[in-house]
Amino acid sequence: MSEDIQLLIDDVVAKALAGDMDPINNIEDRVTRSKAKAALVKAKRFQPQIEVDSKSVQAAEKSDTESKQTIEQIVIASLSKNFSDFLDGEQNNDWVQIKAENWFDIAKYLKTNEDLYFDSLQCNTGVDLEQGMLESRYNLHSMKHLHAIEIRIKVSIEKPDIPSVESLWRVADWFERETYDMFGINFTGHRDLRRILLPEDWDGWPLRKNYEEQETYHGIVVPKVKEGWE
Amino acid sequence: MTVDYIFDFLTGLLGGFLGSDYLLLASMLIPCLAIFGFITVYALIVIYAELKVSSFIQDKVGPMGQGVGLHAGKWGLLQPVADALKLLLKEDIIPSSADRPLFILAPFMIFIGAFISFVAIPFGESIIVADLNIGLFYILGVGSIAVLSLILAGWASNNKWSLYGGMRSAAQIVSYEIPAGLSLIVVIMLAGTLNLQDIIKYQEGGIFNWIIFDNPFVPIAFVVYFISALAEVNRTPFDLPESESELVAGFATEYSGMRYAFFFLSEYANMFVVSAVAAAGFLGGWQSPFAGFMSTPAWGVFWMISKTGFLIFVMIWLRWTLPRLRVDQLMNVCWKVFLPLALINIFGVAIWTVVFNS
Amino acid sequence: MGVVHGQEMVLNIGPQHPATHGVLRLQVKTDGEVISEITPYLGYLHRCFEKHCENVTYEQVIPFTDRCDYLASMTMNFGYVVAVEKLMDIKVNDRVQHIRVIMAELQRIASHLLATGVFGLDLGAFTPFLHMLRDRERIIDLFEMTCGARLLYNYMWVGGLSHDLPKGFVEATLNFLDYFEPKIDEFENLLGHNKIFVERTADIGIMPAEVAINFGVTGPNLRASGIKWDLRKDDPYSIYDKFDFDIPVGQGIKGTIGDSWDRFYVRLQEIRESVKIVRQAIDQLPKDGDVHQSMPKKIRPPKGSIYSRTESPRGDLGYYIESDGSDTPSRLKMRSPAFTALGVLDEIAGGWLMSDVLAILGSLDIVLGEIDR
Amino acid sequence: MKRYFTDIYESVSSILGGMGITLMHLIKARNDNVTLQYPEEKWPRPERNIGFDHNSYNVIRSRLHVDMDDCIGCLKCERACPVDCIKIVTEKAPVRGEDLKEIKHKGVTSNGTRKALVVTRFDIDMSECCYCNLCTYPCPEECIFMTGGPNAKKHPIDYEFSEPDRSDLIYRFAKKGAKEGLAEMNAKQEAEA
Repeated sequence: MSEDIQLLIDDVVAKALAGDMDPINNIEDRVTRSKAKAALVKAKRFQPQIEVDSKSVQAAEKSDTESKQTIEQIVIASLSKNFSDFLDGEQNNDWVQIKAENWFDIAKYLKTNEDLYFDSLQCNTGVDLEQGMLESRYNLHSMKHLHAIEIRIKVSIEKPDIPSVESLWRVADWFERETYDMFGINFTGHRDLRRILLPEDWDGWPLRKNYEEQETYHGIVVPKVKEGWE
Repeated sequence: MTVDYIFDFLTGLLGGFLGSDYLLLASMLIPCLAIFGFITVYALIVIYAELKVSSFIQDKVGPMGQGVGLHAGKWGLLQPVADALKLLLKEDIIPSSADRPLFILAPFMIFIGAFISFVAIPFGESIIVADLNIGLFYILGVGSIAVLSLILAGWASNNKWSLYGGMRSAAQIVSYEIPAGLSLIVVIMLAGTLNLQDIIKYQEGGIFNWIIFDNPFVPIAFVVYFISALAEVNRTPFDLPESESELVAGFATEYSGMRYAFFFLSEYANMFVVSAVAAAGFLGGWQSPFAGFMSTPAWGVFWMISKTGFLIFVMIWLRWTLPRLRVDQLMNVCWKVFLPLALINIFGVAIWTVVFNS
Repeated sequence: MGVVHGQEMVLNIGPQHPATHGVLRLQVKTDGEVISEITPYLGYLHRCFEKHCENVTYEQVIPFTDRCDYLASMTMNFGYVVAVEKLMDIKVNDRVQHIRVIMAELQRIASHLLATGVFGLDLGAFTPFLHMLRDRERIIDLFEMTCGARLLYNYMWVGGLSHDLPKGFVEATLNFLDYFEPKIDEFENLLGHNKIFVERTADIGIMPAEVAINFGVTGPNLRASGIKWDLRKDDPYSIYDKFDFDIPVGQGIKGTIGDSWDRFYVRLQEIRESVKIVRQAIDQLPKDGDVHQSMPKKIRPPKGSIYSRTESPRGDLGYYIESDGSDTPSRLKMRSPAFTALGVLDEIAGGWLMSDVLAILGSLDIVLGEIDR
Repeated sequence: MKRYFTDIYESVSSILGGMGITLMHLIKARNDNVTLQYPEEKWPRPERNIGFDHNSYNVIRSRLHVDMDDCIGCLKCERACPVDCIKIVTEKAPVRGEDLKEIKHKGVTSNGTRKALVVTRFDIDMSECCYCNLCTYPCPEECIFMTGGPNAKKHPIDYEFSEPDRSDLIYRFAKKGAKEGLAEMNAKQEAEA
């Protein structure tokens, strides 16, 4: 880059910082122009940013939530009337952690209860918590009351059994198959628990943190190092 | 007739050198070769027309070659030639589990069906290979050979998609022949003959003497015939046997190269045959639309080809406008709409003729 | 009435088939032309998106989200960016929000154009499809002008955008909209009201509202079943609450509510609504504002998890992000709308004719890249 | 019965309407088309009636290019790449910020940064590149960028970079013989010392 161009860039960046974008856009050469734009971005980063007064916003939100019960509290209160000993460990404001044993009944209650009426299962995902624990998370949503909740169920990696809710929300059919496919969580009572995305004869559960790729698949060597690269 | 002319001509020219058997054979082969040449040239033209018309309808430019080198010529004029060459030079694959003899036979049979129909088509006052006194009936009859070969192709390919295509085409073509035939009966009733030349001669004397303007029922018969003809030649909206988004390529799924080209060619040849029958039966054939004006035999060929060409254009136009029907709807339309309409037309024309024309 | 039952035949539609919109294999049991059972087999396009994401940083995930739904890359970017911004509690300025909305709605138009066009193609109408592609091309030109790429944009970044709008973009977009609006009517007349098309789609593949909810079907497919549910209105993200637009729902004009024709028509109406939104967004577009203003130097979200939903052209696009405080996500799950839409196929398409099944598949508007991820 | 006739009427009218639309397109075929006759007409596309000119493009993603004279070997682009298609190997320069004529190494970048490293290998595998543009932003010297575009005088439009062999798509930007030259120089210095 010659000095003239550097001078030009400095000039247009200064102008642009003053609010006049035209000189930068009028540069003929595209490379120079993009360089000037990049320089402008850098120059702007070092400018003091406008602080968003988020504290007051948060305070306003907080007072709102304090007056009302969160949906998690409502769900727990409603569930404890009908079930005993279903909570698992410490509770959080963002989700409900329950035990795997009577998950199917709880799900049925959540789906059919008039006040809760979680008729839509938005998402089901597995998470590898490491330390030998897997977790299945359900994001429920009610089309009627427009509220949403997250349910988490922890299972050990040795015996990852969770009751299937496939017969309640049919969308769980494929969601659970996918979670099974990726994490090896066994959904008991699922009518058709097969791998969905990977081939039937794939080894291992790919999204577990301790997964290692197989060396060969049907006699094809799985390439791990790029040829002619290292 | 033409065979006789050629025979006489050849006898006069070569009578001293060859026996009359050879000359007869030669005078039969020459029209055959002429028809074959005509079909080939016509297919190239109509493929080009199809490419261009479809492109313009779809806001594309179609085959184009603007530069030098091996492009498709000016405005892509060489594109159909290139297509034909590609099909000719392609490897010919016969699936190992196919029924070999039938698989090979099917494309030839469908082409024969299209080919021999040309024999009875009147291109001009005296330009017809065989002036049969049952010309119309003959064309309808040999047109049905296509069904047989499509079923053969579908069955012999040993492919489920082909089988579907074959079965669909059988049902479709057999059904649609009935309204097509019944609509042509209107023509036969008015002209009083099955001979295509005589039918055309009946329509002499300008556009208003054409059969289509004879009485209010005939235009309906023409539309019924035209749509049924579309179905007979498997054009959209009736291209169910080869519907590419459902059955991959229908009966032609396993065919490639030259054999596929035969299916292709005979589809276009059949288009010409049905359009020519419609032109001869309803639109005055080689008669000029203006009585006594541009009505020499040479102009006759022009009128015949242009009328047929217009109908072919309408077929292409329809193809690039409409979606495809479903199997049961196809049958519904045939049996519940076209067949009653065709029958009503026959009665209507009969009554009209008795009341107004007698 | 006595019914003759033939032998059942098992037929594989796909993985290589003109009507499967990618590499999808449907194993169907047929009795003649009637299809009794459909089993979809997925995974032919599986590219380990979620495993990849655990190994790259947050900004490097964005090019991968492009490649999931390659027909609506902008909205895929948008959904991911919104999720990460929620997780990190970043507020972006108004200009960025407006540009994002303009891009997302243009992308929605492009995606719906292709969806409706391909639906016509599945039914044998070739011309509307190419008319749609022609107009989509112009939208892609606008995107190319903005960010240099035509299909996979990597345009929306966490806290900003990769580029500001180029000079002349606003005029070009307005020109395009002026050109485009009459074309929607033309398209509707050419395909939507064609009697053959109506016969092929009305009353075919009816999806009742309960079935749709139970199967997790979202987006235009759900709205065609008569439920007014759109995240842009019901759970507004970005600045969608600023705009005035309607949510078209299926009304069963040609047949029953929730049939294939309704799904087609809802998409067509949504194109019109998107045009409205783009016009409003361009009107309100703030003149100044740096698109890189609130971009964090290093993206390190705090420990925690979030499930964030946005409205992609195919439905509710959810990102579940679990962060462990490092600069790579510890788990990222994409809840893909086409995945659930395909799940309902067996339920609504069993018992129809072969041609109908492919029509229903076309009306669901699936993208295999997003299903298999 | 009424349904029967309305059906027929609707069919006929809608089909004729559709044919009218297609006929209009057939007649005015050239109005709206966006086709490019590729080998003859090259992008940047000839003027269409969309209403913008090519100068207003922001950036074009055509191919990555590196100005080796400016590269300081900071590895930022290598780290930014989501598909790992950039591979850089650097060696310590004998003297910081000095030109090495033997291997055509420039000591100072055009931004005035004095280089501490010699880049002996800078490979970009364009067959793996996903054109995301992420590598061009962190570069402190702006020496890696996407080329092409209508106004690029320095690099003409070069989006036709197909190669018969996949390995030809690995672009090697480092100066030829840099590694050997540097080793030779070091050996010479050692011998002198």
